[in-house]
Amino acid sequence: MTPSTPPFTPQPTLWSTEDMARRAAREIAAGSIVNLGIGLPTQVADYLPEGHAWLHSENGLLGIGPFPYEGDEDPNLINAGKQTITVVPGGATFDSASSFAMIRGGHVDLAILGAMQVSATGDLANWAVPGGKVMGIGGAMDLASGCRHVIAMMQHVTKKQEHKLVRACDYPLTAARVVSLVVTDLGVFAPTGDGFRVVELAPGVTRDYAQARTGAPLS
Amino acid sequence: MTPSTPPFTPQPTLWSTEDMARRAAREIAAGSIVNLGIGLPTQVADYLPEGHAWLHSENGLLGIGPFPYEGDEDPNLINAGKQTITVVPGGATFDSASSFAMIRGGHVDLAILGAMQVSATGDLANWAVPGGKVMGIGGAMDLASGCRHVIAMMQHVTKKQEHKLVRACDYPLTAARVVSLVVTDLGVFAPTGDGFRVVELAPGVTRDYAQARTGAPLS
Amino acid sequence: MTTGRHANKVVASVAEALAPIKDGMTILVGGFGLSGNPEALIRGVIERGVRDLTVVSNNAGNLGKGLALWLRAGIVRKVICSYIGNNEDLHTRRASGEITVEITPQGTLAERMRAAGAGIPAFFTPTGAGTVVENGKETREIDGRRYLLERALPGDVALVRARTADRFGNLRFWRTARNFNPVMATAARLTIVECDQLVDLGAIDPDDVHLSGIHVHRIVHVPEHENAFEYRTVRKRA
Amino acid sequence: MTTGRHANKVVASVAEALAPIKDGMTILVGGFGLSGNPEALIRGVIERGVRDLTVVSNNAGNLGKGLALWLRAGIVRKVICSYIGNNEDLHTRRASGEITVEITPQGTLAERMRAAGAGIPAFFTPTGAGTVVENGKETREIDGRRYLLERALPGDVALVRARTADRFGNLRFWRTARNFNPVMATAARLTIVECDQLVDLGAIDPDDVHLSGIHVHRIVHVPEHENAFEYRTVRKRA
Repeated sequence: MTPSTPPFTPQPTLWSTEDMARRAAREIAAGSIVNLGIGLPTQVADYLPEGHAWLHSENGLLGIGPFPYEGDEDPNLINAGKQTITVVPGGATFDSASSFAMIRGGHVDLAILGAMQVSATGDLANWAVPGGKVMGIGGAMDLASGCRHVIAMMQHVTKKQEHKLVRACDYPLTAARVVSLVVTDLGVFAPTGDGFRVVELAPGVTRDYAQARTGAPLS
Repeated sequence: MTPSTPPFTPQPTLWSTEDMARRAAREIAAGSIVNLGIGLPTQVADYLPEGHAWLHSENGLLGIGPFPYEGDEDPNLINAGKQTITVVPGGATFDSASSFAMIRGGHVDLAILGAMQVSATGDLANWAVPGGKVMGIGGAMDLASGCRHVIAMMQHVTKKQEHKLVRACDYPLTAARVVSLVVTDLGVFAPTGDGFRVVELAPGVTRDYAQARTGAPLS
Repeated sequence: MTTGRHANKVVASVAEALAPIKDGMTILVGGFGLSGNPEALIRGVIERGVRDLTVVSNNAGNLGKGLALWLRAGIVRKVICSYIGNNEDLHTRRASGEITVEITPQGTLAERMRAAGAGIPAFFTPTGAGTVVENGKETREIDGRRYLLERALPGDVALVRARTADRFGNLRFWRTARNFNPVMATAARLTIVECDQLVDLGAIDPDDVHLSGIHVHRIVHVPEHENAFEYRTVRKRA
Repeated sequence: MTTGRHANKVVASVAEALAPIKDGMTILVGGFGLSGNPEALIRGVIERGVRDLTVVSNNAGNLGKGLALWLRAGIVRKVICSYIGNNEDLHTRRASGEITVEITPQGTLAERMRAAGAGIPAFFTPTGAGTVVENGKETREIDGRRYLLERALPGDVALVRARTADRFGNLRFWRTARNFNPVMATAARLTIVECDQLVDLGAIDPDDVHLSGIHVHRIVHVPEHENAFEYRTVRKRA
């Protein structure tokens, strides 16, 4: 051992996106209605037992099935991310006004949505970066404010190591006081109003490690 | 001829309800969407050529056909008057919210409604008699205020010879400024704002005869 | 992992389906006149022995049938409807003061429940402008026309009649028996469906579902119905 | 006797169907991404040579297809949509100022058109409360929750894609190609439908109609469509 060698510090094993999707899937009650947002949340479906929950797609379908077998793709059967999908037995199609009536009316039990920032009060920012290209709102605001529960999924910090779990969002809000749980690569956190409660940490992630990467007190 | 015999005065031939229905039917354009109110207006359908217009029933059907043949009655296929009916080819069923969205949204071209009073400004009173038993509103207010045109059908005066075409309704209103034409047993009259324009008179009905039975100036 | 409210909806009996109904609740009951009535659920509520109900229904029964059974059983405190007509059971109890009756234009009744189901707390409507329906309501002129502000009308429970249900509660209705049933199903916290036919998942094509099972919470299969006539109008065969 | 607007709706060509479209109109165009697009009507509007259009569409095209053709043709003055995403044709013209883009939450976009079709001039909604969507809008607290007042969004013309139409314009849609098509059909003064299949009256059971022909004014039969994919996601066969 040379003097220049630093003392051994075990490195935490951060959750992969697969780990995050698997963990988020555990929050889904059997026989519930769930909307999985575009991107990472869509992967949560891979970790749900067949027939476990009913997946809602805001473009007009309840009962999303797996991707079609090659050759069976139908460009007029897609999810909100415009990916080709299938319908499970018991699925139903409807128009956009009815679909968002379901969302706004509180009939969707849970939305799992990608996020840019989540505040200690549960505010969600996931649709626009200040000064960035405007991509639009899509169904994000309706889902965030309308679904009975909202889980946010995101990397714990930005690529520039900026906090994303914060006291107050400085990105434009999607909806205020809606997020009940945040799943990140560091673990699972619940907004408490003045900080975040640590629900679970990824293997080897210490509370100090997580606190250093969180913009509000952990409890 | 004895002195006591009065000079001969020809008696007018007032229109029967069948005459009124036949006359009202002439106001219906080919290929239009029409809602016929409960009671007398329902009879207007008898004078429409097959396929001439699309009859809307606010309980959830567009495309009312004739009464069913004996033995074919279905208690779950009825019009707004709860009479058993049939559906024409090309008819469609829908729920009450959609049905009234059609009415309120101006998609029904014409409503022909029974009336108690019609004012010179086109106000319609057809749902309640002051001091009388409250029967309810049903679809009357939606139809009167939502349909693109409204024709009222009624006897020209009450059984007590009171005026029903009046300057201003003293019965509770169904909707204000909506009636464009009134078909009575004396003829056809159009509200002008300060009176009624005589469009047509039943055989032998003179203008003086009609004026004596009308509570606003005829023109 | 907990179980959500959309698991195992099919129950074995009307009594089990109605177990959550309590005194004083607001119950939305599908049907237009006697068509499309959830007949067994209506009878079951009386057997359950609850009272002081607020009932939302277009007609609240007729000819002593349908919801007239509730009126006669004395379990109704208030009726919100659009039309009384010749429903003498309601006229009598309104006159005696036993039941409060709130009369609403039929389209406004439907739209208030549609709003409740769609997360819309209030909306402007032209229906009733310039009439007694305005009384006590906010009015506003928009683009030169007069409108009333109407509030959403949610229910604690909806009782719904469907022709066909699958085990998730996807529903199909028959002809004009559809009427208020689907919109009421969307407007209640708990929707209980009485279906003529119960089918397996997948038996109804996704495009043929009239109302998604997202709006349904309990299903009871009732094969036999009276389906009473009000006016049996016919024509002679040629 | 005059002829109403529901007689003889089937026209022989896209050009004839689009004849009433004029410069400066507000056009509602069905589709979600590239699914359920009225492809022939979209191309036809360019051939017709109108301009200064306001377009209401969830995405206003993508990948150079669908309504991106209108953007490239320079006939659009304003877009009301919910999502731009990777629609570079829209990003470019928004950045240059050629096109004004009004972004609305998707559910609010749908509900504003539903309101227009249903005779509701304005409604309160929770979507967007506490966000930039509030800017310039009336807000109100109702039963302890904050809401915005949103206005109806009517169109001069709606361009709609249906799977099946009968000669009165009763429509059926296919899977998620339904999306905004039915609600847009209700919200325009003139609704023009492009259908894959045209059938006789009575070929669709009354209970199987998705949208009544009361909302349809012109029908053109277009058997062939591109039906472009955006993301062709598949799984391998076992």
